[in-house]
Amino acid sequence: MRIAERRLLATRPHRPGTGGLVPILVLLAVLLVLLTVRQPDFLAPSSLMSFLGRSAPIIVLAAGQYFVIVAGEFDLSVGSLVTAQVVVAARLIDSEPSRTWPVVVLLLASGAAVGLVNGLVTTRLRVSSFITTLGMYLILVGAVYLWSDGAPKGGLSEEFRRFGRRAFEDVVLVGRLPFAVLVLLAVAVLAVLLNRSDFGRTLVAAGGNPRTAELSGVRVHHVKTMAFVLSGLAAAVAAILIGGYSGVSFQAGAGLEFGAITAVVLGGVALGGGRGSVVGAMLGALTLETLFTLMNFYGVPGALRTAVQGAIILLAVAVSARRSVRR
Amino acid sequence: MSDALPSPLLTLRGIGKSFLGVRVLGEVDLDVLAGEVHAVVGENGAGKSTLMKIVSGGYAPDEGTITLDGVPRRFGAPRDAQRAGIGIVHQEFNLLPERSVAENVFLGHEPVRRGLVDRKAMLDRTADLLASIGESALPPGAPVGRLGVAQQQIVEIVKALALDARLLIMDEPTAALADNEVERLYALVRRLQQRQIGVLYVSHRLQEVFDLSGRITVLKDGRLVTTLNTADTDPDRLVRHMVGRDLSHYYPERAGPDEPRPVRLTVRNGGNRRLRDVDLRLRAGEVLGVGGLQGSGRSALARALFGAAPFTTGDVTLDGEPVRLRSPRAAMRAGIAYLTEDRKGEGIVAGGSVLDNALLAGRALRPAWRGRAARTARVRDLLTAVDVRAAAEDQEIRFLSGGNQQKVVLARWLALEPGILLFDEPTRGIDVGAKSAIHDLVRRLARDGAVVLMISSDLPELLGMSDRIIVMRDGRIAGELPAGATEEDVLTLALGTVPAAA
Amino acid sequence: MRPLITVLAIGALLTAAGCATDEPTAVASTGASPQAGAGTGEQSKFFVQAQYDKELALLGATPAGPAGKPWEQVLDPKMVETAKFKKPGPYKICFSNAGLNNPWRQVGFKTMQAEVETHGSRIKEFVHVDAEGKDQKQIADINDLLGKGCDALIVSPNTTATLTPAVEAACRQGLPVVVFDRGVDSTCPVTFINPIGGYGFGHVAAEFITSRMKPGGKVLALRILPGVDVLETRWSAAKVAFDKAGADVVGVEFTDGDPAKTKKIVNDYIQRYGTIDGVWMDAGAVAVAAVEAFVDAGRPVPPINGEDQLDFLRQWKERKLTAVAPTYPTYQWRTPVLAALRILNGEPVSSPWKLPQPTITQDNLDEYIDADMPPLHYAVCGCRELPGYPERWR
Amino acid sequence: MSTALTLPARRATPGVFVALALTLAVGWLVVTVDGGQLFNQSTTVSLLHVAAGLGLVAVGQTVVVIGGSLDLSVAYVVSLSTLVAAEAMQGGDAALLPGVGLALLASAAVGLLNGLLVTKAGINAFIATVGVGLLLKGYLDNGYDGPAGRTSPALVQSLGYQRVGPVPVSFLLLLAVAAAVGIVLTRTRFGHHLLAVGGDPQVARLSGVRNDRVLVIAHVLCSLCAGLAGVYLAARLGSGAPRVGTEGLYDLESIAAVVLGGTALAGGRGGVAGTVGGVLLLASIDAILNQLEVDAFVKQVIRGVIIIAAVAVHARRAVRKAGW
Repeated sequence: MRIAERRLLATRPHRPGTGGLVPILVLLAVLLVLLTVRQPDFLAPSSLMSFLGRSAPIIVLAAGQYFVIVAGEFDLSVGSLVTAQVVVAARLIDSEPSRTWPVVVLLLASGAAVGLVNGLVTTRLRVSSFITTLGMYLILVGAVYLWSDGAPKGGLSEEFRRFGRRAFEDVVLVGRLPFAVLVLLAVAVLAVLLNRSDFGRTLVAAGGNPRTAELSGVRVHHVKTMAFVLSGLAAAVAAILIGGYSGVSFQAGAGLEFGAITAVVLGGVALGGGRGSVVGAMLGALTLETLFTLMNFYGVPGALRTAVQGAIILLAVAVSARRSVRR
Repeated sequence: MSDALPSPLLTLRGIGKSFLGVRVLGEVDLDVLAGEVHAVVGENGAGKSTLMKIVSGGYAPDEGTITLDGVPRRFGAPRDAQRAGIGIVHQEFNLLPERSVAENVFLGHEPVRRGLVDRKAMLDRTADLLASIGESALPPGAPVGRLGVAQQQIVEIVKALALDARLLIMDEPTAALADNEVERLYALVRRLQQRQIGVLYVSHRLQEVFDLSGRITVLKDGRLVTTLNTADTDPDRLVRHMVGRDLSHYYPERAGPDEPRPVRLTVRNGGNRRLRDVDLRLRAGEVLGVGGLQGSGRSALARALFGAAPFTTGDVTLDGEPVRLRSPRAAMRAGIAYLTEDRKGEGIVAGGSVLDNALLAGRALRPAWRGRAARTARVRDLLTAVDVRAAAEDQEIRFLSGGNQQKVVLARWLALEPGILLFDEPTRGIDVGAKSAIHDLVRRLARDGAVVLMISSDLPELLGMSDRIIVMRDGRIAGELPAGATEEDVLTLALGTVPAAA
Repeated sequence: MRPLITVLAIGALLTAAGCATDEPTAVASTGASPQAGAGTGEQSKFFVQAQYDKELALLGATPAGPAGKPWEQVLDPKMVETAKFKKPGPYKICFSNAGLNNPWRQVGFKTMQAEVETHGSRIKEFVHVDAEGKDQKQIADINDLLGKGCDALIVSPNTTATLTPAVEAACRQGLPVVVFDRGVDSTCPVTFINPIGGYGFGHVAAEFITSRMKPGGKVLALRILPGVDVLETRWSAAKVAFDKAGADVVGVEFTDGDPAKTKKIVNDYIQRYGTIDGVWMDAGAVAVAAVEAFVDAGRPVPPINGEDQLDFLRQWKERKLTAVAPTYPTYQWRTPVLAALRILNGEPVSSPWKLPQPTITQDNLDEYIDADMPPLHYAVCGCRELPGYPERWR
Repeated sequence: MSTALTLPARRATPGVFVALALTLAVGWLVVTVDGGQLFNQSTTVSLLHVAAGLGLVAVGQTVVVIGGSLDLSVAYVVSLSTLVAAEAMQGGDAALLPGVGLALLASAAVGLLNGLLVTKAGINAFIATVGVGLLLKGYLDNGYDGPAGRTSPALVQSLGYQRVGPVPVSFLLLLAVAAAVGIVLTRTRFGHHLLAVGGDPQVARLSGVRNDRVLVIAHVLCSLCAGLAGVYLAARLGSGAPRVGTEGLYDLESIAAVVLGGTALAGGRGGVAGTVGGVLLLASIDAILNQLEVDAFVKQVIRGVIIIAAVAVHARRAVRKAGW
């Protein structure tokens, strides 16, 4: 017995939280099968690519929200941040192509800045992040309406809009490769690397047990603030993609915060922090988008869709809650 | 065990339990008589806690029967066991700091009059219970968070008694107590005995087991080894039953008193909210023991040196140079490591994997992308070296036993190759085998030139391990003792009964 | 075990929701269902046949009043006496506003403010309270305004049914009350001002689309939200038109006014049905997004309707769309101020005060395109000669 | 083994009432200087009416938040309740009580579902109640295209518009409900158990508290309060309104009020009195800004800042009392 116990730890390759991905993968697969049954050409490369492209914003947001949630916090301000960014971009660019890049830089910077404020208020002033970001949500919505007198002004340049709207045509294998997919790919790779980096692992530890993390040399306030900054940056990227995809509107970011949080939880990330992977969060977002598309193809009446969505979320989360070992 | 004994209060027969297919307990038989203190001992992971949870309704057994007063019982929840008259005093306090003593004592069974909680009755009855065990000084209306550890322990016990418990389970009840407080607990247990209450007493401290119990049951690897009459055995034999081998000497050899090694860390006039006038010199290669009562400033000293609650006055030098240890990171950069006393709350990230836990400090202090693989490999080696037993390195650490968790935390700090290690109760709640492994390690680190500051409430350990001992009292260093001091010396300083000749 | 049961329970719930979807689905996609021609489903309970007939009749009527000033014109006038409200000026006029939460209301309110300015000598104070789209708040607001010594009260109700008691309470104070945009279920206000209305809007758009596509063509109906009375009447009139023309309404989708959602829906319908022959909208907010969805998919844009927002009108012109834009003109925000002043002066006003509701067509499109105004400006604002034009609306 | 338990603030002193007094004083001054009148009858009545609706929801929210849970479905429960009540009454006084009863029953059922999802299915309360909210939204969107039903005139007369001096009956109802819930929290077993479950679920369980049952009851109580708010709104609006709850932002505003009142989102601490103070504070700010005719968007910004600032002040006080 003792000798058996003395063997080395099984050193399987270390992949944080891979086991947690099973439920979301199953759900995604089921939805995709249902989709393909109804609409066989959905899986054609060009159709799939454009689906990925239009889903990119919410996936990016989910990646950003993941870092906040795994650190044990919430970010309810991302939806209003997206709206504010799109509206601000339109007014600043005012259909002037030459202003595109400066405004893109400005959006990223301001997204990071809003995240920084969220993070500092949460960590330094010890305000629960639910409240911090709820307050920020109210402030951003109020401020952007105020600044634009209640109706978006100006317009986005074609140069700005191409990120979310245009594509490389005639690409081998896939045919049409939307820019948004490339942006998504870059964000996803970055997010996975960050998740596996020392920063990512210490962030997860800070979400799991902040006291232990602090006493192991983690600057808990610092990493949590960084998580909010990442979420703000993700919102900026999402804003650029959404603004590009569909133009300026006050509805651009409406409800995206709940969408992103739902996606993250669907992806097996625990609210309260410390557990889950960013891949799961992004798959959760993709699953949600697949669900919406599925409902379009099956012609589920608009008014009932939220009910179907609610039921599927509850079912999926209940299943994974059951799976997660209870002692 | 003889037929002449009266019929037992509690009888367990063939109790077994598995988790996720792993059998942690099997075929355990045990009896407790009314008015008997029955000790349960065994290494960590022997199944003691699981057995206690089964008796108190925390888990349902997979097999076997529980008979209380001759009636077979099945407990679906702690509530059922409580109703049947089984109380438990947990190793970790189950109290709500915001609520009053009375509210805590009667939680779950508040007295009700006309549909509303009868607060007066609650306070009165709490006062009565406190008086009945000779603790009438404790105010029933005070919030528990304002009480000291020993008082909280009493609240725990009163909470169990409030249910008219006829069987009381005490799981490591002295773990949080200083030695003088243990005496009070002894008195309390004896008073319970007089009231014909049966006590199941779980402890790692053999001294207590011999002081209190009438019989001792030994568990090992989830199975019953034997049940002995305390009078018929002695500590050596008991340990042999527990570990299955002789532990000829508990504590490793000290380093010889050879040439004095250089002074590494000094503190002059150090002070903060909890410490005053701390003067300290730590030499390479020594183990400095720190004794004192709970709350005397022992942990505060370690926290000050680690920068978690820094000194606000005084000077600290490292290798002759002044240093400012303003934060854990600063201390870590200076080569200081701190193994906390509260393993669950401050030592581990319960939901994290074994490997993530072991890598945490290195990742936090020196984040890097390149060289990660080498670092991970080194930590793997360390985990093996300290003999962590886990199913896999990506197993969540919360599923490990306390001793194995402590080894993971040790590996985390060793990975930083610290020159100064602060150990706060490193062996508390850890089984004998893991304990001696940690002792060996401490000694080896010192031999290799590290400074070890070791806080311990376990006097034999403190005396056996330390090259030198300082004793804290009221935030000051009450005195210093050389190796070879006696338990009385330490207690005298800790209690301040005789003015310390410093 | 327990979690399992719960999971099963939720599963059952889900199945139930799934089952419940079947029926309306079949109804919505009439083309696929055997009972083709059964139409677009049950008529909304908002549909009132008499009202519908009246509105359609008004579409062809000629308004009375000064030419070129549609906000002063009246269709089918029925004058009422107001002498009892006559009092000397200047006046304090109070306005309880349902909300300013969309561009239409923003444009309208600015127009109203400008209108107030033109009467500087006769209006000493104009009090505006914004209910932020909350019935409950608007009821409290009206109650609040009653204590402020207003000479006249203008109300733009958030919801017809729920604001009725509050408006009635205001009438009982003896105050002249003018209601516009949405009405109330009461005759107590001195007058109710609005353009022809939702039936007219929905009917004009649907007629246009059915007339420009092949019979039995596939129509996608894009709606903003369920449960908003104005929008419900538009859709119920469109239903009648589509059923009469035998159009195949393949989908009725709610967009929440979100252009991204709109594009996704249109995209999926294009993929699902290959071609869409007409797009009907109950409001113009996401018309441009719908047009873009066809453009981005490389398909011709089918006959479509929008509203008088400039972004849509510009797209229409640039892309030479087959389009129509029925309007719900924002100039109606001028009329309540005029009406209140007339009432306080004892002049008779028409009750109800039906304003003309112009339709923008290919023929008059150019009149409405104004390059200087922002994209979400409503062209039929009647605001060009008001003070502060165009800066105020930018 | 844990170190000695440290003690945070024993009873959150109702700092919110200090803030309320200050707000009213400053507001009165500013409004007076502006030439208006803050405390005339109609303003006060309006203020108390707004407070009554939000207050009923927030009192219920307090119960779940103390238990360490959360309810984001309340806005939909409010709407549902207005419809059930108004449709059952059909404008007649005969069905007044059955209508109210049905509305409360439907609300309680939703609360039961919430509670079961949180406890038995182990779904985080945030997601569980958002999910149930979506289910309800689907039902409402699908079943109603506008206001429906008619509230019985007697109810409109009494609960909707009747008042005693400047105090509406509905506000008295709020006070009564708040007092009742306050007694339930401080003086009943359930209340004691709820505080324990919110403070430390493990401790509660090991002390023989049936955590699941306590949380389910808390969710039912919360939904009942939301349902009562729905009945009040049905009386106020004269009919059932499928969007009234979401328009009122009752979900987020109720949580804001609870937190303003000093109840910790983490659970285990707080009380109803603070919540009522929080509601009055929100309503007063609204009333003052209304008097000053401040733009709705500015109002929103101010509201956001105040919520964050208030919680920051609470947090500072707690930190100072507790040490690290």
